[in-house]
Amino acid sequence: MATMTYRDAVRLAITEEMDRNKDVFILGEDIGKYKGTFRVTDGLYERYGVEPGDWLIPPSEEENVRDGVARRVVDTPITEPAMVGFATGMAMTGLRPIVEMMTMSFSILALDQIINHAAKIHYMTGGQATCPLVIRGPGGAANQLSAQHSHSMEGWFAHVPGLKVVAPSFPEDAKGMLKQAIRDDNPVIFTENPGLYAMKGEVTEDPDFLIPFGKAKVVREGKDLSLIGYSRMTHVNLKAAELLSQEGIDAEVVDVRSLLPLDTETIYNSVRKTHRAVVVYEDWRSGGFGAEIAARIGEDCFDDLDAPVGRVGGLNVPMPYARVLELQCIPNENDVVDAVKKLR
Amino acid sequence: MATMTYRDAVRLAITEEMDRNKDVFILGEDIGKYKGTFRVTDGLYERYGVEPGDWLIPPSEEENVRDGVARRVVDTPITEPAMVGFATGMAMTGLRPIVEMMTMSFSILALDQIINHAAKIHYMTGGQATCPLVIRGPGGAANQLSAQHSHSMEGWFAHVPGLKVVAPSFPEDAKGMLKQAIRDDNPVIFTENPGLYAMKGEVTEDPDFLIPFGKAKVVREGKDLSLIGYSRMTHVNLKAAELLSQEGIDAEVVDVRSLLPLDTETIYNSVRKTHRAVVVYEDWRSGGFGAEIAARIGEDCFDDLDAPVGRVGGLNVPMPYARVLELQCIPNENDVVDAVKKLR
Amino acid sequence: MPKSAPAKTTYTPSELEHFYRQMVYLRHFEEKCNFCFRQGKAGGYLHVYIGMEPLAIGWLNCIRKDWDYVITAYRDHGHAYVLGTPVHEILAEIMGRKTGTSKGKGGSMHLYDIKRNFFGGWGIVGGHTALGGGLAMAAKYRGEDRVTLCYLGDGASNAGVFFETLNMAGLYKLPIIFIIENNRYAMGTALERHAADPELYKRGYPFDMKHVRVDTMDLLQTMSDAQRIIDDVRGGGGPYLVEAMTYRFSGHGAADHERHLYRDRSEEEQYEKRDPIKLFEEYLDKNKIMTREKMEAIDEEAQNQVEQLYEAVDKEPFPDPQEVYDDVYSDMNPEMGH
Amino acid sequence: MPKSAPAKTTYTPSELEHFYRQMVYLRHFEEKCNFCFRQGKAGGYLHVYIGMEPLAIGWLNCIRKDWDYVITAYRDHGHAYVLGTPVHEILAEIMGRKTGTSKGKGGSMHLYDIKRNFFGGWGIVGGHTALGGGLAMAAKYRGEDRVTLCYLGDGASNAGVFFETLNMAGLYKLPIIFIIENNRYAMGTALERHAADPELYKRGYPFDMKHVRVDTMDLLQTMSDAQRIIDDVRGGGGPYLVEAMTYRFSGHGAADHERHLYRDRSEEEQYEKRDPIKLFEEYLDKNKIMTREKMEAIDEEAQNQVEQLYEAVDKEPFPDPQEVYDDVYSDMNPEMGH
Ligand SMILES: Cc1ncc(C[n+]2csc(CCOP(=O)(O)OP(=O)(O)O)c2C)c(N)n1
Ligand SMILES: Cc1ncc(C[n+]2csc(CCOP(=O)(O)OP(=O)(O)O)c2C)c(N)n1
Ligand SMILES: [Mg+2]
Ligand SMILES: [Mg+2]
Repeated sequence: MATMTYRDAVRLAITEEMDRNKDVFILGEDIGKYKGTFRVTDGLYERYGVEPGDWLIPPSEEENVRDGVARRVVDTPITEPAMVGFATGMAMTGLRPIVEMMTMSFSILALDQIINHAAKIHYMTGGQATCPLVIRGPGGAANQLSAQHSHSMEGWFAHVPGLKVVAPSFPEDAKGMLKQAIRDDNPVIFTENPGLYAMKGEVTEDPDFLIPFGKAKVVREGKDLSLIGYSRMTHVNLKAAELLSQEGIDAEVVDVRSLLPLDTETIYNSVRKTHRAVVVYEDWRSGGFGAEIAARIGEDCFDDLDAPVGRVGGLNVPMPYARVLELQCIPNENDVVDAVKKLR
Repeated sequence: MATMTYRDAVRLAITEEMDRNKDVFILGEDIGKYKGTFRVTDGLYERYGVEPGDWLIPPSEEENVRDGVARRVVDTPITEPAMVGFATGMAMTGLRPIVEMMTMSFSILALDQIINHAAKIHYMTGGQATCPLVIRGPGGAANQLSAQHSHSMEGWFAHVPGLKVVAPSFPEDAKGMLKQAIRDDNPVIFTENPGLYAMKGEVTEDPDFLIPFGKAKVVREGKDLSLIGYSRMTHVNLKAAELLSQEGIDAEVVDVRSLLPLDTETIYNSVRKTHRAVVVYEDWRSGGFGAEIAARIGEDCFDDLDAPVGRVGGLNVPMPYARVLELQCIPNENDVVDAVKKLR
Repeated sequence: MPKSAPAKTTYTPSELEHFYRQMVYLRHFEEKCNFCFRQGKAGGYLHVYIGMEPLAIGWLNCIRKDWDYVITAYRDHGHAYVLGTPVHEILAEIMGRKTGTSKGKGGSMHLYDIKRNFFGGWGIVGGHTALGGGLAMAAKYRGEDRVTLCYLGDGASNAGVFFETLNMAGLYKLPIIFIIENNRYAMGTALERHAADPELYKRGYPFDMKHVRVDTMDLLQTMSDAQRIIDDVRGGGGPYLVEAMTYRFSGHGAADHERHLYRDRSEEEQYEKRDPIKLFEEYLDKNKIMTREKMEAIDEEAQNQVEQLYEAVDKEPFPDPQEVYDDVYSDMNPEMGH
Repeated sequence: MPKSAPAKTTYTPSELEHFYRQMVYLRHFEEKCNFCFRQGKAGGYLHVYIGMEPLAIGWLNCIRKDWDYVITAYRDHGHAYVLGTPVHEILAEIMGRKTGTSKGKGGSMHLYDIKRNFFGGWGIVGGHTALGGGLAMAAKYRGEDRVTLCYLGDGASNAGVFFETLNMAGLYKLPIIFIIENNRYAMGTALERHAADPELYKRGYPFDMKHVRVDTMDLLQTMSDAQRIIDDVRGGGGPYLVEAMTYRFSGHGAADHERHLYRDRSEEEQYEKRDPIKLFEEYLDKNKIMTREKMEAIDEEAQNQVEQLYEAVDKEPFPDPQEVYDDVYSDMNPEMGH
C-alpha cells in the first residue's frame, strides 16, 4: 500500500499500462511538454513522448525492439472531434488509445465521434471490430470556470448503449478502474473531477490490481437511509453522513463507481435494508443520471420504500461565474442533509 | 377547422409565421429545391427562396419594401455545427431563424453550438442578448435507417437549462406549438417524428392560434391507470388503451407535449386519480427522459401510488438495420400492455 | 486536369478482361440493389455507385489488398466487392439477412470486412474521415508501410472534422490518401451551391499536403494516377488529397426519384457520353483487346450471376429476434427489455 | 509581409495621443487583472492581451463603432474596452460583481456589450466563429453595410467549425473579416506543433476568400492595413481572412506560471524588442509628436486611473444568491432547488 493523490493514481495507472503493453497510446491537448492542464500527464512526455514532427521519421528498428516505447504521447491540435476520431480509428486496428479531454466539457464537440462512431462499431460491424478506447478527463465544476467549462457529461454517456461509463471517487478505485478501462475491448468513458485530483488515499501497488466494472461499493455502513452517489459526490455524502450521525441518523453511503454497467443489486440491497434513499449528483438535477437511479429504485424496491426516493442534483442553470453563485449550484453536504430531512 | 397531415401543419406554421414576420428565416440542408428529405419545406423555396449566389447581390429596394420576402430559405452545406452557429448569430441580432435538421440524429454534431452557445447566451450575457432560435426535425427511428440515423435526442435536450423542448403528437399541436416556438425569444427544440408526418388531424385555421409551452393534455380519460408519453408514443398509448379497454382496464392517456418546461401538474393529477402510471418513450430506456418523469412521479406522488411507476422505452441497443430487429427495438402497444399487466 | 500523367496501361489482356468483368458485374449488382429497394427487399438508405465504378475498381486494384487500409462513407458496395468480400455476404447484408457481413445489423450503408482491412461503411457525412486518419496513424506508429485510402464525397469535403483531419494528417505526415469523390452533388445540392470554391483539390493547400484534381471516368487513366499517388505515399511522401471528378448517374439514393428537382436530363446526357463502362469498352475495342461480342457475352454472364445471387440470398434467413442484443459489447450484454 | 501597404498615418496628434492613452491604459488594466487573479479577486480562466494591444486598438478604431459587429473568444478585455464598454463594468464582471457587464455571471472570458454590438466573449475554442458568420449573414440579409470582425486564435484556426464557417462565408459572400491572432501559441503548444502549415493565412485560399498575413506589433501599420481591408469588405469585396502576426507576452492565462515548459526566455526577449507600446513610443518620439516626459506622465496617469478603478470596483457587491435563477430564460424561471 502507498498513499497517493487521485491525480498520481490516474497517472500510475497510465504508466503501468503503457509499460505493460506497447499498444497503449495517449493523445490529447497539451498533455506533452505542458504536462496537461491538471498535470495528470506530468512525466509521460519525457518517458514515451515524441514531437509531432518526428512522425516524419518511421520508427527505427531499435524503437520497435524497444516495443515502440517512443511516439506514444502525442499532443494534438485543439480539435476534439478529430482527436477522438483518430483514436477510434487506431483502436479499430487493435491499438489501445487513451484520449485525455482537457475537460469533459469539451467532449461535447466530439459526441458524434463518441456516440455515432466509437460506441457503435462493434454492433454495426456485427462483432467484426472492437474499439478499445478510453476517454478520460475531469468532469463537473472546478473553480469559477463559468457556463461553458463546468459540464457533467457522465449522465449523457451512461445513456448510450455500446459505451461503458465509470466515475470513481477514491484514488485506489481510480487506479484499478482506469487499468480495467485500458484493458477493456470496448469504449470506456472515465470521468474524473477537478475537486478530486489533490485528494489522497491508500493505493495497492500490485500492478495487476484491477477493479471490474459494474460493482458499486458501500463505503459507509448505516441502517436508517442510503445516500447514493459517485465521483466527488461520494465525499459529499460521507460528510453529510457525519452531520446526520450527530443528529442520530445513521446513513449508509453507496459509491456507485460504475454507471454503465450499473450495479443495481448493491444499490437495492442497501435500500432494502434502510428503506430510504437519496440519490446525489452534481449534474443538472432535471434529466441527470440520478433520475435513472431513482426511477429504478422506485420500480424495483417499491414495497421496500418507507419514503419517496429523494434526489439532490445541481441547480438547473448554466454554471455562473461569481463564486457565491457557483457554490450555490453545486450540491454540498448541507443540501444532502436538507433532502434527508424532507424525506420525513 | 381543416383536416391536414402533420407535415402540412408544420409547413403551415412556418409559412404563416414567415408571412407574418420578415425576421423569420429558415436554413437547412436540401430544404430548397429539394423540398427537404421529408418534404416538409415543399414550396417554401419558390415562395421565399434565394440562390446562395444571390447573396452576392445586396437586397434591392423593392425587396426590402417587400419586407425582405426573398432570401429567407437558404440551403446550407452539410455542416450542422456552422449551420446552427450561423442561425444563433443571426438570432442574437434579433432575427428568428428556424433550422431544419434533416434528422435530429445530425444535431449531435451541433450539440456544442446548441448547448454551449445558443442555450447559454441569455445567461452568459446577463440578460443582454436573447436567442430566438428554433431547431426542428424528425427525431427517432424511421424505417431501417440503422444505428447512426435513428436517434431520439429530446431527452438530452430536455436536460439542458436555457433550452425549451417540445414534442407534439398531433397536427394541431404541431402547428400551434411551432408557431409558439417561432415567436419565443429562447432557443426551442421542436421534435417531430418520421412516423407522424403522414398522420392526419383537424387543425384550426386561426393564424393566431398558439399553444403555450408547459401544458400537457389528457387525450383519453380513464380511471385505472395513466399512460404517459409524447410524440409518436402518444398514439402507441392510445392503441394500448384500446387493447386494455377490451380487458376491462380503463387507461387514461396523458400527452406530455412539452418536456421543458414540463407540466407536472397535469401528470400528477392524472396519477393521483388513477394511482398507477406507465411512462412510455421511444428513446433508449436507460437514461431516457422517461426516467425523469418516473422519478418525479415517485417523488411527488409517493402516497398516491398503488404500484411502482412502470416504464416502457426503446431497447438499450444501437438501432439495427434488419426490419425484424428494428421493430423489436421500438416500443409498440403490446409492449405497453405487457408493462401495464406487470404492474399488477 | 493538372499533374495527371498520360493514360498508359501495363496490363495484360487477361487483367484488362478481369477489370472489365468487375466493371460490368458491379453495374449489374448496383442495379439489382435498386431493384431490391423497389421490391421492399432492402430498406433504409441505399446508395449505388453507378457511373463511379473506376473509383473502386481503379484505385482498389492498385493497392496492396489485405494490407492497405480502406474506409469510405455509405456509398460502399463497390469497395467491399473489389476488396474481395463475398458478394453473397454483401447482398445478404443489404437485404438484412443473418448471413450478411454485419449479420443484418448494418445494411447497405454499413458494410465492413475488417479481416480484409475494409473499415466501412459510415453514415455520418464526413465523420469517418477522422477514423481514416487514425488508421494511417496506427500504421505509422507500428512502422508498417500500409497506405490508407479514405474516400469521401464532395458534400463531405465541407465537414469540419474533415479539415481537422487534414490538419492532423499533414502535421503528423501520415501515409493517407483522401479521395474526394466529386460527383457534383450532395444529395440535391449542386457543387456550386455547397462549396465556396468548387475546385475542391485546393483544400489540401493550407495543410502542406499534395493535392490534385483527376478525371476518374476513364478507368485506365484512373489506375495510372492511382498507382503514381499510392507509390508516392507509400514511399514516405506524406499525405495526399485527390479530387476525383466523377458523376452520380442515378439518384442520391434508391429513394431519390426526383432528380429533375435539382438537375436536368441534358446535363445527365452529357455525362452519360463518358459512362466509364462505355469508355473502357471503346478502349478495349479500339485496341483490339476484346471483341464487342465477347463484351456482350460477359455482360450477359454478369447479369445472370447477379440474378442467381439475388435468388440465393433471398432464401437466406433473417436474424433471430434474440440477436438484437448481441455485439453491443464484446464481453457483456446490455440490459434487456423495454 | 505580403500585400500589406507601407505604414502611413493620417491621424492628428490628438488622435495619436488618444491611441497612445488607450495602449497604455489597456496594458495597465491587464496587469491589474493578473494582479486580481493572484489576489483571489478574480477566478476561473483569465487571459490578458499584453503584447497584442494593436489587435483591439488598431482594428477597432478603424471600424464604425455601434454599427459594425465584433465577436471574439475569451481573450476579450481589450475589445470591450476599445468599443466603449465602461471599464468599471468590465472589471466588475472580471471580479464577479453584480454591477458587471453580465451581472457577474460571465467573468473574464464572457464579456458582452450587445448595445455596442460587442457579441463576446466565448470560451469554446473556435465555436464563436460560426456565430460571427451569422452576424454577418444577418447584416447582409437586412441589406445593411455593417462589417463583422471575428477574432480567433492560431489554435482556434484548426477547429472544424471555423473551416465550415469559412466555407459558408465564402459561399454567401458575407461581409466579414476573420482575424487570426497568431500569437504563436495555443496554450502550451507552439504554432509548428499544432498547424500542419504555420502560414495560417493560406486557410482562406480554398474558399475563394481574400487572405493576407500582416504584422500587428506596429500600431499604425496595423491601422493602415485594417482600414484598407475594412473598406474593401464594406464595399462588397466579400469576406477576408487576416493572419495577424503577434505575440503573447504573458502566460496563456493568469494561472500559467510555467512558460518555460514550452518556450524559452530568449524567444520572449526577441519579441519584447518589438513591444507594440515601445514601437509606438519610438514613432511618437521620432516624429516629435510627443515628448518622453509626456509619455511618462500619461503612463503614470493611466496607472493611477486603473488603481482607482480597482479600489472602486472592489467595493461593488457580489450578486445576490437568488439571482442565480435570473436570465436562464427571457420569460420564465427554471425549476428551483437541488
Ligand atoms: C452529418 C450528416 N448530415 C446530413 C446527412 C444526410 N446526408 C446523407 S448523404 C448526404 C449527401 C452527401 O453528399 P456527398 O458527400 O457529396 O456524397 P455522395 O452522396 O454524393 O456520394 C446527406 C446530406 C448525413 N448522413 N450526415
Ligand atoms: C474546444 C475547446 N478545447 C480546449 C479548450 C481549452 N483551451 C482554452 S484556450 C486554449 C488555447 C487556444 O489557443 P489560441 O486559439 O491560439 O488562442 P490564444 O489563447 O493564443 O489567444 C485551449 C486549448 C477550449 N476552451 N475549448
Ligand atoms: Mg457528392
Ligand atoms: Mg494563440
